[in-house]
Amino acid sequence: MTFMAKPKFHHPQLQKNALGYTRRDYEGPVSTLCAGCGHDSISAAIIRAVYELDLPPHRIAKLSGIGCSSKTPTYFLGASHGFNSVHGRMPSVLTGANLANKDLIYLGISGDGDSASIGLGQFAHSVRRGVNMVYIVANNGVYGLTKGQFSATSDKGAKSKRGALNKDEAIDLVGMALQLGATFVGRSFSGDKDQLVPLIKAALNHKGAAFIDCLSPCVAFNNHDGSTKSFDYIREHNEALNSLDFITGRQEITVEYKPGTVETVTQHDGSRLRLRKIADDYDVHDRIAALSYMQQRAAHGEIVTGLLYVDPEPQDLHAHLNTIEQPLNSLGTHALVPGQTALDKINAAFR
Amino acid sequence: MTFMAKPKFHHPQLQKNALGYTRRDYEGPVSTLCAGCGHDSISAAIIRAVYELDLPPHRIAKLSGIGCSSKTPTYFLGASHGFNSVHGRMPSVLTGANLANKDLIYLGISGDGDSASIGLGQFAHSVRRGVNMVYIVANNGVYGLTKGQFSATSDKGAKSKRGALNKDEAIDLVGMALQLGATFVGRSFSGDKDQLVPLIKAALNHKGAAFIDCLSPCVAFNNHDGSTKSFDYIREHNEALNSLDFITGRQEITVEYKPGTVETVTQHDGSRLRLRKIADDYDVHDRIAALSYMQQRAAHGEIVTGLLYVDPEPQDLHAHLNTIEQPLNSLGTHALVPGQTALDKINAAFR
Amino acid sequence: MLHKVNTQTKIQSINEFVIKFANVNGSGSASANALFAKTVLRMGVVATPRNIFPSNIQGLPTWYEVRVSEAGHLAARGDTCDLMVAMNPQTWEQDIRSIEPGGYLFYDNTRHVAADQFRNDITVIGVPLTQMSNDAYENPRQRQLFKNIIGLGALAALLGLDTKAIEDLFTEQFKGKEKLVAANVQALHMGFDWVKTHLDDPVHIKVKAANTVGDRIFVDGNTAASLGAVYGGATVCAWYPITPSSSLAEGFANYCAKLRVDKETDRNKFAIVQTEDELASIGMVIGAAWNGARAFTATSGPGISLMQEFIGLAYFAEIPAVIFDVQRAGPSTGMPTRTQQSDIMTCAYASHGDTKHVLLIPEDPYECFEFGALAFDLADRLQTPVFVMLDLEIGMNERLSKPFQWDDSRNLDRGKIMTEEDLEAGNKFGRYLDVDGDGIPFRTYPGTHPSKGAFFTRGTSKDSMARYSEEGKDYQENMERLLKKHDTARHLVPAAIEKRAEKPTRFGVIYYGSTSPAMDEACQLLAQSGIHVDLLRVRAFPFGDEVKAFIADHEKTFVLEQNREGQLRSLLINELEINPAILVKIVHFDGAPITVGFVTDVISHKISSLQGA
Amino acid sequence: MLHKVNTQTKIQSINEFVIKFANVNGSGSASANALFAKTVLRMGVVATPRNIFPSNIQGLPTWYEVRVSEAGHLAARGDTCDLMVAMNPQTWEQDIRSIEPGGYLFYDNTRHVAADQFRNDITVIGVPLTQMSNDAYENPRQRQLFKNIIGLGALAALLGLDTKAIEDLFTEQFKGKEKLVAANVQALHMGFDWVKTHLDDPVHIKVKAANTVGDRIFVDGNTAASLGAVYGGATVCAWYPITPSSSLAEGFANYCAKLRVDKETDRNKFAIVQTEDELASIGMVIGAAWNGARAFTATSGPGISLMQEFIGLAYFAEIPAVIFDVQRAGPSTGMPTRTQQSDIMTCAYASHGDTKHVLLIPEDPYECFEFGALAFDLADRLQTPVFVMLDLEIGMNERLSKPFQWDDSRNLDRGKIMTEEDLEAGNKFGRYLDVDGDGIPFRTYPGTHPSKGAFFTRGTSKDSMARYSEEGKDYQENMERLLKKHDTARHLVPAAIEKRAEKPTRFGVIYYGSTSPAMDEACQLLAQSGIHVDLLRVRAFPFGDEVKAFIADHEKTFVLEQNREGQLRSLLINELEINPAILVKIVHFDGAPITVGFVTDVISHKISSLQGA
Ligand SMILES: Cc1ncc(C[n+]2csc(CCOP(=O)(O)OP(=O)(O)O)c2C)c(N)n1
Ligand SMILES: Cc1ncc(C[n+]2csc(CCOP(=O)(O)OP(=O)(O)O)c2C)c(N)n1
Ligand code: SF4
Ligand code: SF4
Ligand SMILES: [Mg+2]
Ligand SMILES: [Mg+2]
Repeated sequence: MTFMAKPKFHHPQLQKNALGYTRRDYEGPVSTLCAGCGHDSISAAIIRAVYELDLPPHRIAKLSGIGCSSKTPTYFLGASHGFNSVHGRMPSVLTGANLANKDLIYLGISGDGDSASIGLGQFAHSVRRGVNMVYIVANNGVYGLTKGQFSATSDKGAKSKRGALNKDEAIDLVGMALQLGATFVGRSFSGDKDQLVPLIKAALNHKGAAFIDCLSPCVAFNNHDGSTKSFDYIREHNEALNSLDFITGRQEITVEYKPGTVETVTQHDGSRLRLRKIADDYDVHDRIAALSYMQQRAAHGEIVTGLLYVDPEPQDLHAHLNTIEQPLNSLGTHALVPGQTALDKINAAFR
Repeated sequence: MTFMAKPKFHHPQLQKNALGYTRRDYEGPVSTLCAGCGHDSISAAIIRAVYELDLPPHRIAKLSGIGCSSKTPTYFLGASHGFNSVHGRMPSVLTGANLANKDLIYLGISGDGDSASIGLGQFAHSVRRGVNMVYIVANNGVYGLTKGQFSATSDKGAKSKRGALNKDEAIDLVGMALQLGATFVGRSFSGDKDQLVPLIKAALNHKGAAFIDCLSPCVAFNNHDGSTKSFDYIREHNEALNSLDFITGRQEITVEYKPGTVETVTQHDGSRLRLRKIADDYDVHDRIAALSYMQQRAAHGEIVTGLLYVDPEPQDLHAHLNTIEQPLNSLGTHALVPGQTALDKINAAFR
Repeated sequence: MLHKVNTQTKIQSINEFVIKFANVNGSGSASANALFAKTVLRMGVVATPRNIFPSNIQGLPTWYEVRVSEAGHLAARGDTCDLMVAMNPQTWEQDIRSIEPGGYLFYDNTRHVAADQFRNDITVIGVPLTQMSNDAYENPRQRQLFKNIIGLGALAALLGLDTKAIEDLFTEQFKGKEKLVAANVQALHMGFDWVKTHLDDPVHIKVKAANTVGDRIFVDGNTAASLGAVYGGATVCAWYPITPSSSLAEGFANYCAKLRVDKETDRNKFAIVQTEDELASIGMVIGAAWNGARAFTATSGPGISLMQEFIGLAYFAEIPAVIFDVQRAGPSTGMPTRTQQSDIMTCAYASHGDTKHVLLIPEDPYECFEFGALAFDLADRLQTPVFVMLDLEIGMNERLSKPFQWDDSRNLDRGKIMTEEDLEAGNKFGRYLDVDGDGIPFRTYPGTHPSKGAFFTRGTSKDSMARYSEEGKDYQENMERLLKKHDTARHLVPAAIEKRAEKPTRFGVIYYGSTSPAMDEACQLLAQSGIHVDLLRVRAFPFGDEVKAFIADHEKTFVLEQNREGQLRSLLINELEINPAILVKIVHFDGAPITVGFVTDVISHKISSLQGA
Repeated sequence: MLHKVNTQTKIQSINEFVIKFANVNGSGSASANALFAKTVLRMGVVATPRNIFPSNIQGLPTWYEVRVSEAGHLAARGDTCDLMVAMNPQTWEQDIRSIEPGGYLFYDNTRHVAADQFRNDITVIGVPLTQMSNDAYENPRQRQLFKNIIGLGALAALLGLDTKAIEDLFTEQFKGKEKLVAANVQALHMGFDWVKTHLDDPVHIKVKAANTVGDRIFVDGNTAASLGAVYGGATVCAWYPITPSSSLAEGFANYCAKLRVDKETDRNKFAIVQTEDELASIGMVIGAAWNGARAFTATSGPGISLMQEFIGLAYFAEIPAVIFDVQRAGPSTGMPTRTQQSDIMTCAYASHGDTKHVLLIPEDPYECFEFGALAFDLADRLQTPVFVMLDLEIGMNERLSKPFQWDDSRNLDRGKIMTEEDLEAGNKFGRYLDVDGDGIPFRTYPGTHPSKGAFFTRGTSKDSMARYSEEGKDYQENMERLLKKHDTARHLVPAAIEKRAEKPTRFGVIYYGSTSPAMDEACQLLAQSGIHVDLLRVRAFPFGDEVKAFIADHEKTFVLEQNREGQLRSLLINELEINPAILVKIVHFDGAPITVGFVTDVISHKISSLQGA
């Protein structure tokens, strides 16, 4: 059960990537989460993904809300700037940061309470604006940090640790993201690194609103019988749609697969997503079909995971706003201040 | 074009309904909205629906947020208590009111800015909790009261009066409501009383979260060419799914239809919704299919209207909370205050 | 037709009067009204208009009040006018009531008005505007629009306006649409000629060309502030529509489209997002500012309330954020189209916990521009939220103002930024280290350096190296440094401006923002009646030493404000440790702009009762 | 084994000492710690515990400090303890440092600790807890849990605790699970016997049975407040989890489940909704209260910030709403598990525009219950939001308190409600008419009468008949009536409580809330050293006349609070028009509860410097 272990790597820590960084350069201070918390596995997956993509850690900005999940950015990519903002509002802070400097990679980490309860509006609006980001919800169906209340992703009928039954309809963030126009939508499980790491890599290379709902059991408050977000429950109900290889523009494809079982999606930047399909008839480019497939399977109690939808030619908010190539935060007096001559004309117009 | 007219009735005002009220008893002070505003037609439809259902006006509570749409409760049902709350927060105020007294009928009026922008979270959560209410969004795709900015229901590519193009994905509140578990979902058009009035009547008799997205053109700021919420555009793209007769438990069904063309849905209270189907294969009880039908048609530029989904056996929030029959606001000292004897026991437990 | 209704001595005046247009909103009267004010200005006479409008789009009463004053007074004079242009039957009675004895009523007499609907002590001028317009035009929209222009022509004849100036304005307005110019000129003369033909110069109020306007510009504060934001180097604007602030953000968009589009690529050097609500607006501003862009939002009271949590974050995490608060009458939704200065306390102490914020308080469009730009320098230097406190009165009314000025040698002051070079050079970086003793630490922008200078920003407590800490000592040191920083701010914000009375006096008056023209004029009037007061116009919080000194210098200081509680007075007492007994609260808070009449009366009363005592 | 490390004169004490348990959170130590405190109480000796815990779930340091005091002192004594139970290697150094000279260190010596890790001036008692537990138990969970009980047994032997009392507590705790009782008893004696066998009574601090507890109860303030809400007739609770307030809402749910389920139908006479955020919580409270139910929410600083807009609505639309604010260290997320009194200003003046709110400030669980119930009567009578200001220190720590009391003849006071009968009888109803001259109008519940009494509630301005109005006069009258209402509140809220010094004095101290035990004890200590101060404990805002009188009675009054700004002092100055010079600010704001040591020192210093001057 590797997913239960604290993020300890079996690989030698000091092997260097193309940039000359070791994996340690992508780590952060020791986590203060509970031993076995799913969130730590997500951190580990992020570290691996960024390391393997040869991204310089300081070119990533990590942003989060409040919650155990939102604490995790402290524990990975110690050389990146991070922002632990306020509860439910990471999306707006991330959007603003992105507006200021389009050249960094924006990684937003949130929880199910943070995104589906208090933050639902900001989640929805950041997605529909097409902010270029990777938005990961570490979804445990519970409020970890405040000690075990139901969150809005708790399934109807799920039982709390104290025995209460949830009566409200669950919010399915994947369904929402699909409806709201996210251009990359995936779901995964903190316990399944093989699926999660390439998904994060693909999302990091996606130039639009990429959303990943990552089931991430809370061992302290939501890992009991009757929970639908426990390790056991997820493993039993997980239905992987596809499995993914992420291939950067530089890499060559070596292994060959039988036709039909593999689909290659080429992204704008030349990187490729190679999908080994498990559910044959699933079309990863059909948003509407994806949504109804999700819902049908959910009605049968299945948790569909994998890459659910991708638009290889997304448009992001900067494209909508037609901003210049240069990051806005790098513009100085000369570029920004029109000066007295312009002001004279303006004054004249007011006479 | 009756829908352009101010709410003036051709029927004699003074005809009495079963309760002995005339239609005038359901009216309010004169509207201060723009002449021709779609919202006034919705008010008129509400007046007619409540009158025809023989509901005593004072047993209805009208609640709203802020906006032109949210002003309308002042202009209908003058004998009802009303609450014009704050922007985007009608749903929580309504939920609280409903908790206090389950015996009134709760009519929530909102706008697209009010519900899809600032109020998206409250909209979503009130729906998923199953609050027994009729939630009507007067949807004009624009901020009327603040003079014409895009709202979150403006379609991608829609043109503002000043010529700006909307770049964000539109939020489809009907799609949201379906996903979030609303037990009654309809869409209509302020210009189509024949469709709207029975829909409101059916919603008023529905004992759960009933949502109606009512397209309601803003003649001041969003009725131009290039708008997808203008009178002309809506009329041209309107695809009615079904037409509805609402029959209370008391009434007899007289007219007979050919089998197959009509479906009768009997609600919990004995009232019946008689749907004359236009789209044959549409199943009004299949939430998932409804959602994907909506989206498919929307992708083809069609605005599907009618009763989109109904659960004839809904459960509401009070059922979830297992509250007593009596309204909570009617309980007095005796019912609520346990007294010193109970306190003695409690004190003892703390020693 | 002219009703001569028992006319008393008529008001006689050249270039000193108040005219008020009573209209229905959405009826197209606004542009004719604006033409009136501009014509007077073009004639070299100061004119100050005020819109009084309802919170609705169409069909309710609105007024446009213009103070014409060769002496240069910009304030609302009082509740009355000298000439009422009564075009709205809904408000007829109150409109008639508000005319000064001896004043004038101008109305459309197409519809018959019974004699008992008038007053005996005013001169009534009826002109058949609707009839003329209906006779001349077919199209209902034209009839409506030209009726207003015919009316303007009639007024021009009555008051002696320069029709040439009006015609010039048409030409400028409809540049390239010559037909429209001609049509308007025709309508104008229709009204003008009717008066000349039918009436015998009944109005003894006149506008005469003069030379009191100078190089001043005629602009509203929101537009000025938005231009300030352009000059202040703002690149990110995140806003949510709300009266009376929307035109500030919209103004920014307009200016950016003109001044900030890269010529070569046709792409934008700015990003403006209309957000889903105010929480998102301030969140984006904070995110952008954290990431090194200058960012702002514009809002009004309800937005300020919604932003509270985020404002506390910006304070504690030390993020520059500029917030324009165009104040309106509160609490709650209050009166969205009425003016007030009632967010002072809420902004100064915004958010839970111990906080204190910087406020800039402009008096007019000129300062809206100036402070609008300055706010960004201050926010960057102080790494904290800065509020620019406008109000509806300043923000949404055009008024004369000094022309905008810019020092081309001025650079954006980005404050204490540690760059890649600094880090490379081995400069010690600790995000919350008070290296200079002014409470202001250095910051780095995200992405600066591959291995140095990264830190974690949070709303929780931390040590000086930005590490999470729940240690009481770390917390307290940090909170005390923030106080020191606030004290540093005292020396950076615009100082209060003092105007000494001609004669020595025991009495001072402190005032701010849109109260300024009423106070200035009242001060003159009071001086004329022998009452002298020294004035201090506060322009920022925290208060500089000059404010404390001014109060110490006077036996009593009146604090004049447009809110119920006397909010600035509370701030003064609380922050400067002033004995409340020497600060006399004077408040005006009914949502109308404060008038000269009010200020003069209340100060003379207070002083005479103090002197009596 | 006992390390005898150059022991100085050992601290000797019976029933007066501080013991501190240093643990790792999530390690199951909490229940053994609580048993310790309860045992002392069962022995009739006052014990006051405090949890110092991190904002995390597992693995970080936590402390449990217990003040044992036969004299009855409940306050935190200071930063040191007499006996440290050091079970957390992470904090070993700071834990050792915090022991008083001559004090004691109790630790688990299973793992060897080098001699230089100790101090020379303390007595060190090592007990092989882990080893004993591992020897006795197989299961890792049992090993962990019973280690704590073995430790308790060892302490019992060292301090002379009554093992019978502990055994009774086991029996009560595990009622019906006799096996567990036996197992715990066994573990207890394992520790007890080890000490008796291996050590020769090294600890000279003892607990001896006494009779100082009386009929007092041991309970935390959040639980007490939640019970107050039950007795106050609250039926609707809408809340969003946030430390340190969650246990208040959860307590309400527990009591409702016990006391408010209809016997016959098994259905609930209450509705509790865990909302999606604080905006929804307060929105639901307002909706429910508008509709005639008693409703409340519980939150902390960040929630208060988010509720600002809605609070303004409730103020202006005059809707009763009860808000429990369990304060924590701000600003922003601050220190969520540390205590402070720093939301006083934010709550008193919550929301934009001119507002003023009612605050109740309990000192202990007894008043949490009392004010918790009273808040609902006051909110209904005043038709306005009422805040109950707890803090983490009161809310989340159990402490001794008078037993709860209820007058069974008391009825819920629903305030001025016009009923169907009243309307039928033709009583004139105008929602905002000040019929009684106290500023409080009548209201009707929705659905009251078929044709009378309906009105429209809004956050915009209105006339006294609740009709929308943008008239300055209507607005101003309404705002002035709200001020009158606030003045009426002065007479309804709990009065401040004065304690005169034994000797006449020029000095007063004003304090409130959780500062109370530290102040009380410090007052005794000061008196012993000849320093006399009169005390006034403020229990509510607006302030009654007694507060003004108290200040007037003293040359200087110290205002003692747990925030940086001296927020209550600001309120006093501002609302009572007090000269700041006579109110001396004393603040303690590092997030730890204020201590007797701090209060004694600071007051004696201030007074001696004042007397020197
Ligand atoms: C405005 C506000 N309200 C409430 C809280 C308290 N709070 C902290 S974390 C949290 C829930 C976190 O849940 P989730 O996002 O699911 O994260 P998890 O801990 O489960 O990973 C809450 C309610 C807060 N910090 N701020
Ligand atoms: C907190 C807050 N922000 C902004 C506003 C300003 N405002 C009033 S109505 C409105 C938009 C209304 O749009 P919509 O709900 O679509 O109603 P419509 O006028 O189009 O019917 C806005 C932004 C406000 N009243 N409160
Ligand atoms: S409480 Fe749950 S979510 Fe939080 S750290 Fe522990 S296991 Fe993870
Ligand atoms: S502005 Fe638009 S929405 Fe508002 S009243 Fe006029 S037409 Fe209706
Ligand atoms: Mg969670
Ligand atoms: Mg709208």
